[in-house]
Amino acid sequence: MIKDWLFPWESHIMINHPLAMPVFMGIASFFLSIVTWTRGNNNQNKSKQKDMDEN
Amino acid sequence: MERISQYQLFVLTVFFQVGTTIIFGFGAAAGRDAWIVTIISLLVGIFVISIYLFLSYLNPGLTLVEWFPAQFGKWIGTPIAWLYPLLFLYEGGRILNDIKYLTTTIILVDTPFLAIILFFLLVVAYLQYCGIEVIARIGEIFFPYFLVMILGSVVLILVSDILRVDNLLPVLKNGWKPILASTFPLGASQGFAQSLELAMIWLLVSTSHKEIVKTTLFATVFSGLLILITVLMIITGIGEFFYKIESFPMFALVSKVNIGGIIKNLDAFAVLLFIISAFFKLSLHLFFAIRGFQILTKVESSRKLIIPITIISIYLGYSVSSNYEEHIKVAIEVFPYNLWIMLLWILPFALLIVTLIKRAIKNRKKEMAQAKE
Amino acid sequence: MRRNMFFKNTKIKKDDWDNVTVKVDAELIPAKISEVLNNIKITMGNSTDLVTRDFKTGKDGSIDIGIAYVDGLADKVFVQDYIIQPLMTDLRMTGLDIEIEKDPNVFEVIKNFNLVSGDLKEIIDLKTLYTHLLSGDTIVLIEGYKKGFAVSSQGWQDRGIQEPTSQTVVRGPKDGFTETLRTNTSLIRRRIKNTDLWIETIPVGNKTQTDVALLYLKDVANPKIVNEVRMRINKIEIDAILESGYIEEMIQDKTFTVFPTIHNTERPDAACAAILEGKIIIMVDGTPFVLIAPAVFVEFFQSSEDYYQRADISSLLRMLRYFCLFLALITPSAYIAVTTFHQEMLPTLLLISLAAQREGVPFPALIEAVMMEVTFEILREAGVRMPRAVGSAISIVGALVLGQAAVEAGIVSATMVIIVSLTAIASFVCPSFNMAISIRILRFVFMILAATFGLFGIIMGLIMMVAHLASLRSFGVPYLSPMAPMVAADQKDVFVRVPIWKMITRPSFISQSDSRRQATPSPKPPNKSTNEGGSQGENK
Amino acid sequence: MKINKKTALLSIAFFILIGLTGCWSAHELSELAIATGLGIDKTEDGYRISVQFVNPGEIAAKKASSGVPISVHTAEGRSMLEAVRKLTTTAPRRVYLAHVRVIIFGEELAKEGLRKPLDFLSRDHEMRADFVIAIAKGLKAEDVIKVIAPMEKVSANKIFTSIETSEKNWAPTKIVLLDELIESLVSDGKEPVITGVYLTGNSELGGNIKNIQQVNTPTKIKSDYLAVFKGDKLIDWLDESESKGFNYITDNITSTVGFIECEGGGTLTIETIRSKTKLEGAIENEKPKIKIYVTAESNIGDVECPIDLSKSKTIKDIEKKFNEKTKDIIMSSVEKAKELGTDIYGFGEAINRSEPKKWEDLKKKWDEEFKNTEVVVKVDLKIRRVGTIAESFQEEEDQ
Repeated sequence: MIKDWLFPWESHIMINHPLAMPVFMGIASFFLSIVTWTRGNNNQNKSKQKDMDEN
Repeated sequence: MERISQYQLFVLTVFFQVGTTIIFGFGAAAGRDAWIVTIISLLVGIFVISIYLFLSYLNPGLTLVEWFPAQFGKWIGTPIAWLYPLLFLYEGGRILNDIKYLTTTIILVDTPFLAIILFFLLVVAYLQYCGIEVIARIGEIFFPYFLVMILGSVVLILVSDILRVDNLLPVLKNGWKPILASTFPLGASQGFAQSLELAMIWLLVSTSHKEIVKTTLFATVFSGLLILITVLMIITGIGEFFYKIESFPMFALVSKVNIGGIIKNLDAFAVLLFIISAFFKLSLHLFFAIRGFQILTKVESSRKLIIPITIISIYLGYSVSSNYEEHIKVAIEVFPYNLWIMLLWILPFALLIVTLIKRAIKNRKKEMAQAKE
Repeated sequence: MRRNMFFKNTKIKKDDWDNVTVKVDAELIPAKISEVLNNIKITMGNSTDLVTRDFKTGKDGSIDIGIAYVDGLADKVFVQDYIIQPLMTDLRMTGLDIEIEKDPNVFEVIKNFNLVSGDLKEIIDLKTLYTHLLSGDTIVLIEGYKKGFAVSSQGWQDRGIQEPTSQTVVRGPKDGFTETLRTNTSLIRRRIKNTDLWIETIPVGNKTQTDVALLYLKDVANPKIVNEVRMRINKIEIDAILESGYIEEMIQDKTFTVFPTIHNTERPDAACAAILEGKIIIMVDGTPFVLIAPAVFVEFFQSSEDYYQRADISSLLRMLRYFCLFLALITPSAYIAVTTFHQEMLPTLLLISLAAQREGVPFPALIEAVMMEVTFEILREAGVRMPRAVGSAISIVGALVLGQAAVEAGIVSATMVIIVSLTAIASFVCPSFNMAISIRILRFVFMILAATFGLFGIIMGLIMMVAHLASLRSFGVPYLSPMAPMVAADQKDVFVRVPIWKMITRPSFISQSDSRRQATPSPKPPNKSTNEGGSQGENK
Repeated sequence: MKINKKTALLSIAFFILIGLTGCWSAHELSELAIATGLGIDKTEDGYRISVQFVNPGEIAAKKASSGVPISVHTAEGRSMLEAVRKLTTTAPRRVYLAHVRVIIFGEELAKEGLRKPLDFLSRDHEMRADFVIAIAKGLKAEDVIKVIAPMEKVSANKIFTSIETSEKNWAPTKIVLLDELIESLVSDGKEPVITGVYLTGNSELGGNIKNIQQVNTPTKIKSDYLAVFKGDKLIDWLDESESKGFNYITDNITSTVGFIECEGGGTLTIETIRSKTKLEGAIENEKPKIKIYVTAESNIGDVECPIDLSKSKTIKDIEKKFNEKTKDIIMSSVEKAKELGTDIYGFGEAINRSEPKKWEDLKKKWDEEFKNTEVVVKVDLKIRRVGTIAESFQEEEDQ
């Protein structure tokens, strides 16, 4: 059961538990937001697209 | 800062919107009325893309993933913004699966999935290193050939006399219900509302916002017409029954081309057409995903993210669907409902409302301040 | 990083050398002639082509004069007639001695009255003395003065202007560049009579001191690109420059690419056309091949003859070239892909006849193709290097032994021979030799891709190749312009060549300044009313 | 650093590719046994498949060779795939089915039903959909597959081209491709037909090389007659004239020849060069009604009776007569189909196109309704040319 919710992008889980994917994405994006929040305090001044100039 | 031109935006938009629909067909559930679905989807698509463009006007200088933190605030906006790169990744994985099934069913039957995915992603990763400018330039180079190939197949199909207009009749046999059902969310989202992703590159276009709006809408109409032409050709060419059951209807149509017994079996060329458009769609998905990750994690160089994202994509390409029937079932019955409705329709509309309200309040405050003075 | 370190190292070494050599070279010319001439002899190791001579002249032989030149570089007759003759005999006969009596500064008198030469330089140090001596000038020294003259007397044997061998045309000028820089610049000057044509010369090569000249049209060329080229050439630290290929490799934008990012030509008219488009010509003394920068992909498929033939014909020929590019690139790989992966694409009868041919061929299609292609490359390379007399033998061996006999022996199939010859011929259609080589190399990559993934591999290979091309730049100009990024106005000279009166502007991806090229109205027949009689007559 | 990473990526790519040259899906031409014809017969508990392979060396040989151009292998299996795979036990190389030109079903199998074997044919990726399907009339498919034909060394190709040319020039056959067959199998308003092939002469000799060493080959493959199906089961055959009527109705006539009798005896042959049929379905008075409009252009090709073609009235008369005659051909074909109770013309589909709502009720009892359907035929033939001689010289001879 737990396994079903760990890999929600797999097609059979998408079909059997359509809600698993949104829930997974929600949780994942919350955890990833922590990265944003913590890093945001460190280097707020840095411009976002600095590397884009490389090419 | 990389810049892309107006024409490049047009090309990328068309490639992105046409994407894989050209071979998988559009609105197949509506049978021979799929062309009506295409038209309605196009109209709805134009409407929703205009809203996205309006959102980018309201949030000047910000990309899609920055709209939400800007309007909803840091605490609510950031998690919402994170949903999008994840969606892009998942959709990239789906394209890889499309390619994997198509190539192994039709041209490379005994080749293992992994070899195809690796090879395909290798080229895509190389492109990610080259950057969006180069992706756009390749688009420019391939676009005329892409059009010529489509036009060429139209001509060949017309010449080999396999189209039967009778196949379109009777129109609207089962009424509007199945048509509307396959228009929303699938038809209007597939390609059209998906163009929300292009909000990641609207900023890079070196023209005014007005020109971006014009170009994007024109490109939408253009790709809508391309899809319409192919849908009409497929239905009149192979009939409703095969349109519904064929895994790759465009492929079935092209394989019927037979001119004097000499020019025939152009199946492989149909596959090439598909590979080119799928290739651009995948490259763009991954580019947007990498860009989104980079903006949100505030990593300085997106180059660092290319290898991890490519590895994730290899995994997704391998695991997103375990067989073709499930893959299609998810595409038609699950994925549009559980992800697209939320991410491509509800959230942008909510964002629009919030932005407008905030704007109104701001204006009111300004007026009051002015009145005080 | 690594590269920078490398440069640093050489810098230090070079400075060390400077410290040593400067001591010797910057030495001033001694007043005694014999000392100078000895110095020259010792420094040049008593080389046999060095001619030194001292003699006495003046009314009573009071003036000691020394002469040095390098035989073969200096024109012997010139030295005899215009330097030795006046100094030795005329000094007495023309009454110059009277002048000398008036003004005891012999040096000035000789300079003003005696040396019949347009190009005369005073030299005071030994370093310049050697530079002039080795450039073919004659050194004239006068006893008692710590300076001398360098009289321009260059006159070496050079190859006359001949028809270029590498880029031949049916219609168009038949002169080609030679090995002499000055001749080459004159060929350009004669065509572009404009003060805006600027020529800069930079000596490159610590040991060879080769002259490298930059030619550009001041108002048309993009100053940024000119600066960039100049900067890159100035950065070169090398002992010798023997051919423009040295320069090309050291100033190109990207090292790891099979595609040439700098164009070269042997034709003055092509060079002029490039200058007029705003490009920069880099000439190197000692080679007839001049470099054109920046270069874009499409240029390698343009021949100068395109502009001399009718526009419609040139356009067709140009499209044929692109088609041949495609053929040369993927014919063998397409054959491999179709016969080993997509047999269903072939008409049944063709398939059967192909199958019949491959009956008994022991190798898989890939091995067969690679084998034949490598054989062809060997033949081609042998044909280029062989003395001309043996050349025909090579072609007989190639065609008969390797082609026919191999097929009859059943080692390769006849179709493969056709494919390889078609590819070979198609690759020779490309007007630019270095682009043709790139294509030939890529062909092998495509064959491997085709053998692995069939048409899928080929198309992915093409995407990869286009991506690589699109990421290249030549002096900041995107390599695929004007196709990508697309510039609609510059399409007039890419796949088609529009009539010359339609080519109103210069290509904008190279330079935006002074972009208007011409304002000729489109040619029209004369007014009907004036020409009525004539046309009626013709109709009858 | 930038260059290094890209180069690294490229070189990794290259080495992977070198390593990948396992060429999973590659098959050298010399490893393939190219199948051109497939014969499928019924056995007690499955299928018997006979495959005609070409012998490339014999076919493409420049000199006249004495070897056989084709070879036939057979295998039996419970299912189609099993049988095909069992072929490998006798076939010298990998069986390659993409170039199959013709698939012949034995009559016995056709009577039992084609639906099952068709699934394999449409599912297999290697099969292209451009082969023609035929029924061996009164024979085993194997017997037809075995025959060597003169001129076309590959007899499967001969069957294909002869069905194709006779469809174009004579019109009693029809090229039925797989997708069309499947479509009419699943459609409610249309039943399939398939061209029949059969052998004339001694069928035993067909597989012998001697068959093509004689001027008048003892065994010939002939194709005409259309097999009429109900569902996926063969029920009867249309004769030549009925087949032609069928092709008129389904707008499948490119060119054909018909004749009329002259008043004074003798016949006049007319060549139809362009024909267009419009099929309209309607429901009148709660009854299905089909209107067939045929328009065609014809030439007079052969006059074997005293008649003066220079008069415009004569031409009119001929046109009228020929119209009647064509109408009869069409009606007799329809009558036959009604008699058999199978809608091979797609009348049901025509009604579905014009009256989709009413068709929904009708289709349940279509088999019965079809028999009662009123069919109206309107033929409009125009004679465009009378040939290079206007007046026939027959007249004088007769007098």
